[in-house]
Amino acid sequence: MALLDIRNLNLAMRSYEGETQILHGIDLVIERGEIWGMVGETGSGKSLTGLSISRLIPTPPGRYLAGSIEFQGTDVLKAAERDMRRLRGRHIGTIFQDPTTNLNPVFRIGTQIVDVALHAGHADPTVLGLSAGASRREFKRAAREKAIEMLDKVGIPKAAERIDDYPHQFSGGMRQRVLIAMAMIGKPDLLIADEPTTALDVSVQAQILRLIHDLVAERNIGVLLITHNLGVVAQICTHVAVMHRGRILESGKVGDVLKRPAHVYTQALLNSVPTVHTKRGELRGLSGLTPESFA
Amino acid sequence: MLLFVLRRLVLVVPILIGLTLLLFVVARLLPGDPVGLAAGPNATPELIASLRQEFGLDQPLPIQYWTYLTGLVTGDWGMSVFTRRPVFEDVLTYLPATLELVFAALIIAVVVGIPLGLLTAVYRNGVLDYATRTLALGGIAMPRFFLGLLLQLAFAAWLDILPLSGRYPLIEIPPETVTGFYTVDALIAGDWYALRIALAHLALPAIAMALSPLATIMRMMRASTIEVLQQDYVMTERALGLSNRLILFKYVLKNAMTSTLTVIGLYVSWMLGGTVLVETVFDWPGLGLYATQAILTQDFMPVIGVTLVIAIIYLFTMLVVDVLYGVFNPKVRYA
Amino acid sequence: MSLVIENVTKTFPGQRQGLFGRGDSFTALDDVSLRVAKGASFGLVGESGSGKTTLTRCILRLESLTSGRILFDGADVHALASAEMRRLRSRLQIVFQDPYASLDPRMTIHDIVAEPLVIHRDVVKMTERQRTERVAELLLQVGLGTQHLFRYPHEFSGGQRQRIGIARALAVRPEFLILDEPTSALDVSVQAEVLNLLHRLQVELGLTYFFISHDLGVIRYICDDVAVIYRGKLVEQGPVAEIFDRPQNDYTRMLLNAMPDPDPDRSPFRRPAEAGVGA
Amino acid sequence: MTTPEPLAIPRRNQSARLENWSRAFYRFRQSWLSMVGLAIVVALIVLALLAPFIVPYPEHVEGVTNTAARFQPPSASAWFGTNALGQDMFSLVLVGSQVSLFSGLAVVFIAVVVGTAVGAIAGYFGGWIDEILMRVTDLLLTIPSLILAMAVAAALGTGVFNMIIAISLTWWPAYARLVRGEVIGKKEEQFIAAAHALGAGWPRILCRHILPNIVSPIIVKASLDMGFAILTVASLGFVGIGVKPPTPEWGTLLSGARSYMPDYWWTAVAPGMAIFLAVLAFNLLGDGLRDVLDPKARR
Repeated sequence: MALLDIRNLNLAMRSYEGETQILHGIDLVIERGEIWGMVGETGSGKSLTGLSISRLIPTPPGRYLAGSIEFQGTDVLKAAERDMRRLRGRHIGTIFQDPTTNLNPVFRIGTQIVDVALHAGHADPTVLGLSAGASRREFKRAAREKAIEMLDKVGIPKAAERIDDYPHQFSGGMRQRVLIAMAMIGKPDLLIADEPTTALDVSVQAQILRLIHDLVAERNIGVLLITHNLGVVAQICTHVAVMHRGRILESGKVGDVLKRPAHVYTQALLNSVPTVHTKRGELRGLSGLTPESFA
Repeated sequence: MLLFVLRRLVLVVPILIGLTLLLFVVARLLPGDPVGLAAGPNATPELIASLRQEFGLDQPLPIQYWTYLTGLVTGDWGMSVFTRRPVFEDVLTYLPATLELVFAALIIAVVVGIPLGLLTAVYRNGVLDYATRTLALGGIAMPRFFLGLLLQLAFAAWLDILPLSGRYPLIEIPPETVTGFYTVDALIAGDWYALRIALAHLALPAIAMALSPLATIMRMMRASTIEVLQQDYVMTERALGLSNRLILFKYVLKNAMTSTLTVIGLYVSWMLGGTVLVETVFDWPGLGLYATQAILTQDFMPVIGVTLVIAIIYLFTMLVVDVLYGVFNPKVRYA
Repeated sequence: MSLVIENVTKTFPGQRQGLFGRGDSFTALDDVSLRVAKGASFGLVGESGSGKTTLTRCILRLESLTSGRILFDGADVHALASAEMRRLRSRLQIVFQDPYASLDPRMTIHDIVAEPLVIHRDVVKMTERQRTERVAELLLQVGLGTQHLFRYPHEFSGGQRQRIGIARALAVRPEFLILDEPTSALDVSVQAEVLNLLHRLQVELGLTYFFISHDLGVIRYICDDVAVIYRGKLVEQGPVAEIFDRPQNDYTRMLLNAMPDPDPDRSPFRRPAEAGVGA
Repeated sequence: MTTPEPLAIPRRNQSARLENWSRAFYRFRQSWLSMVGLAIVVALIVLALLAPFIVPYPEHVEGVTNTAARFQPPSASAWFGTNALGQDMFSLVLVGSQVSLFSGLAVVFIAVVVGTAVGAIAGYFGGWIDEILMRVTDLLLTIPSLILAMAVAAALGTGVFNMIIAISLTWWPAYARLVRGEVIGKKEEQFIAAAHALGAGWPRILCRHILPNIVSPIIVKASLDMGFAILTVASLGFVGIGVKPPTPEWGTLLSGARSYMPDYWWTAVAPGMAIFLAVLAFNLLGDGLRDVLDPKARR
C-alpha cells in the first residue's frame, strides 16, 4: 500500500463573500524515496493540498466535498483528532516558507525542538532510543540530546551551545535549518515542504536543497515539495505534478514532464522562465493560452 | 539585563525634573489665593503678610523653585495651608489607603481579565464569548462613581451585607501598621477578625475601580491572543503535532502577554488618577480626597505633592512593565 | 547622458545603545565604481544584504554618501541645490520591487500616474484635461485598459500594479530608469510579460536601464553589461556574455552554479544514470 | 507608438470612492452592536440639539424650584421623577446632555488636532525635534490627567470653557503618541520612497500620502475617546469642579443626588444611566468603525 494516496480530493473554502471551490479532484500517489514536486502559480491550490495531508485546514472555513487522503492506510479526512496528532511530527514532518515567522520569537530554539522530540518520543519511545517505561527525566534528557544531534546534522555550527539561543540570533538560512531539524527529529516517513527555499538567497537555497536531498536519500522517505520555481523542481525532484486552478494538469517523472511536456500550460510555464541560456525576445508568457486549453 | 534597567532609570530623571518644574509653574502662575482663603474673610493685611512670609511666598520665583526642589529631596514638600501640616506627612498618611485600593482593583482586573481574554479568544464566537464581550463593553462604559453608587445601593442599602463606606469602622482599632495596608497588616498580625472587616470595606470600592480596567485587559488579551493564534509559528507547532493545550498555555500565552502588559501598566496611572472619584463615593481616606479638598481650597502645595507622588508611582510602574517586557521578549533584552 | 558612480562608500552608524554607547557601524557600500552609458541596459546582481538597494537609494539621493561621487549627465547629484535636484528627478525615475507596497492605497490609479505630472507641473505645463489624457495614453502604452482609471490599487493583480508603477515612472518622459527587482515578486508567467514590456519600452523610448536583480536569468534576458556585488563590494563587472560564460570571480561562479536551471539534466544532484529514469 | 485610436476615458465618476464607502457601510451593518451604537449616538446628538426646544419644564433648567413637588417618583408628568428642589429630572438630564456631548466633542477635536500635528511632525522629522516633542508628551502623560484637569479647572475657575481646556491639555498627548507611531511606520513604506523619488517635497508627502493613510486609527480612537471625554467631563462635575450652577450637567446632577441615596434612588439613576448610555454608544460605534476601517483588526 502506498505511503500517501490522494484520490479525487475536492476542497471548498468559505470566506465572508461566500464559498468557493479550490481543489477540483486531486489525485496523487507518493512512495518512499520519491521526491514529488508540486509546481503551480499563485492561487493554484498547491499549499492547500499540502495542508490537507496533515489535516491542518480547520473545517469551517474549509469543507471537503469529496475524495480521500490515505496515509499508510489510514484515511486522514476521517481519522480522530488524537490519531492525527500522533501522525503529525512523528510520521509527517512539515516545513513552511518564511524562516523569520515560523519560529516562536520569545522561546529558545532548544525549547521548541525538544518539545517536538518529546511529542514524537511519547508516540514512539524508540525514536529517542528509549524503552516505553523510561521516566520523564530520561525522556527530557534523551530529547535534548537528540535535538543537539539533529541540529548538528542539519549543519548548525556549535549546536550544543546554540541550542539555547533565540531565533533572532540566527540568519534566515540557519533558521530554515532549525525548522528542517524540527521536522525531521520525529523520524517522519513523509516530509511536506511548502516553498522551503523561496525566502532564501540563491546560494543558501542550494545548500538547503542539498540538505533535504541528503536527508531523504539517507532515510528513504517520501517528500512533497511545493514550489512555484521550476528550477528547484528540476534540480531536486524525481517526480512532478503541474497544478493550475485546483487541478493537476500533468504529472509523472521529472525527466518526462519537464523535457517532453504533454500539456500546453507546462510548455508555456517552461518558456516563461528566463535561464542563463535564454536569448533576448525568446520569452513567451501565457499569452498563447486560452481558457479552452485547460478544458 | 542590569544595564537595560539602569539605562531606563537614567531616562526617568529628566522627566522627573521636568515634572516638578511644570507643576511648580502651573501652581504658581495660576490665579487663586490660598493664603487669603486660609486667613479667612476678615483677615487683617498684617496676618496675610505674615502668612505669605511664613510660606515663603514673597521671594522671587526661581528662589522659591530652588528651595522647593531642595526641599523635595529632603522630604520638605511644603506646608498644606488648609491642614497646616507638612504635605509630605499628609501624603504618607493617605498614600497607603490609595495604594491598597489600587492594588486590590488591579489584582481583580488581572486575575479575572487575563484568563477570560484567553478563553474567549480560543472559544471565539461561542456563547461565553458574546456574553463577556457585551459585558465588557458595558464595563468600559460604566462610570466608576455611578457604579460605586449602584453597588452601595444594592449591597449596602438594600442587602446590607457590606459596609456603605469608609475604610475602617471608627469603633474598631485597625491592625498595627507594618505596611500601611490594613488587609496585609491584619494578615501579618494573624488577626482574622480585622482582616474580615478590612476586606469587607475594601470590596465595593475595589470592584467599582476594577470593572473598567478588567474589561479592557480582557479585550486586549483576547485581541492579542487571536492575533498570536494566527501567526505562522503556531501553524508550525500544530503541524509538528504539539497539543493545543501546550501550544496555548506555553507558546501563545507568553507572546500574548507582551502586548497586554503595556495596557496593564497604563491602567495603573489611570487608576491612580481616578481614585479621587471612588474615594469620594466611599469616603475612602486616600490621596484622592486629600487632593480634592486641596483643589477646592486652591491650596496648591498638596496638589503638587499628590500629583508628584502619583507621577513617581507611574514612572516606577512603567519601569517594572519595561523590565517585564524584557523578560517576556528576549529581542528587547539584547537590544 | 550617462550615470557615473565614482568610489562610492556608505557606512551606517551602529544602533544607539544607551545614552552614550554606539554599536559598531555597518559598511553597506565599499568603494563602488561603475559607468552606465546612454541607451545601455546595465545589470546589478547581488543577494540580500549585498548593498544593491542602498546603491539605488544613493543614486536617487534618498541616502547621503559617506565618500565618493555620483554624476548624472555630468552633474554631481549629491552637490545639486534642491531646485536643480527636483528638475533632475524628472529625468531619472525608479520602479520598485513590491507591487503591493509601491502604490499609495488611498489614491486612484489616475492620481498615482498623474502625480509626477503634478509635481513637475512647472516643467510639464498641462491642464487637468491634458493630464488625464496623458495618463490614459501611458496606461495603454504599458498594456492596461483605461476603463478602470479611477479604481484603487487593491483592485488590481500584482502584474497590473507593476505596469502601473512603470506608467508612473514614464509619465515625465525620463531618460534613465532604475528598476529595483521589478519582477521578483511576480509569478513566472506574469514576469515574462513584464520583462517583454520593459524590453519593448527601452527600444521604443530609447531608455537607459539600471536593472537590479538576484535572478541571473532575468539579468541575462534584459541586460548588456552586468556588475556583481557582494557585501558592498563590486567583485566583477563586464559584458553579460563574458561574465556568464567565463566568470573570473569565485562568488560569481558560485552564483551561476547555485542558480536552479529548469532543465533536469543540468541538476548538480542528478547522477547521469538517474536523469529521466527516476529512482 | 501604438496607433492613436480615440482614448476611451471614463468620466471621473465618484463611483469608485462611493463603492468603497458602500462596501465599508455594508460590513459595518454586519454587526448589529455597531448599528445600535450608531443609532444611540445619532439620537443623543439630535436630542442635545433640540433640547432647549423640546424640554418639558424649561423654567426648571433656569433654576426655578418647585419644592412642593420634591422627590416625586418617576410618573407620567415627570418621566424621571423630581429632585430635592422639585425640578423635573428629565428636563435637567436632557439639557445636561448639551454640556456633556459638546464639551466631549470639543475636547476630542482639540486633542486630535493638536495631537496629530505634534505626532506627525515628531514622527516625520525625527531627530532632536522628535526628542523634545516626545519628552514633553511623556511628561504630560505621567501626570494623572484627572487631577491636573481638576487643578487647572479649579485655578481657572469653573465653567465649560475652562473645563474643556483643562481636559484637552492632558488629552492630546495620547494622540501625539498614536500619530507618531503610525507616521514612523508609514514613513518606511515603498510608496513614500517612490514619492520622494518623484521629487515630492515633505509637505506633499506628509499631507497627501502619509496622513490619509493613517486616518483610520485616528477616527477609531477619536470615536472611542468621545465616550471617555464625556466620562471625564462628568467626573469633574461629580467632584464639584464642573460647570457653574444652575446650568445642568450630568456629573453635577449625580453628585447632588448622592446625598439623597438610597431612598430617592431615581435622582441618581437618571443622570448615571445617561452617562453610561452615551459612553456605551460611542464605544460601540468605535468598535464598529475599527472593524470596518482597520481590516487587520477584523476578528
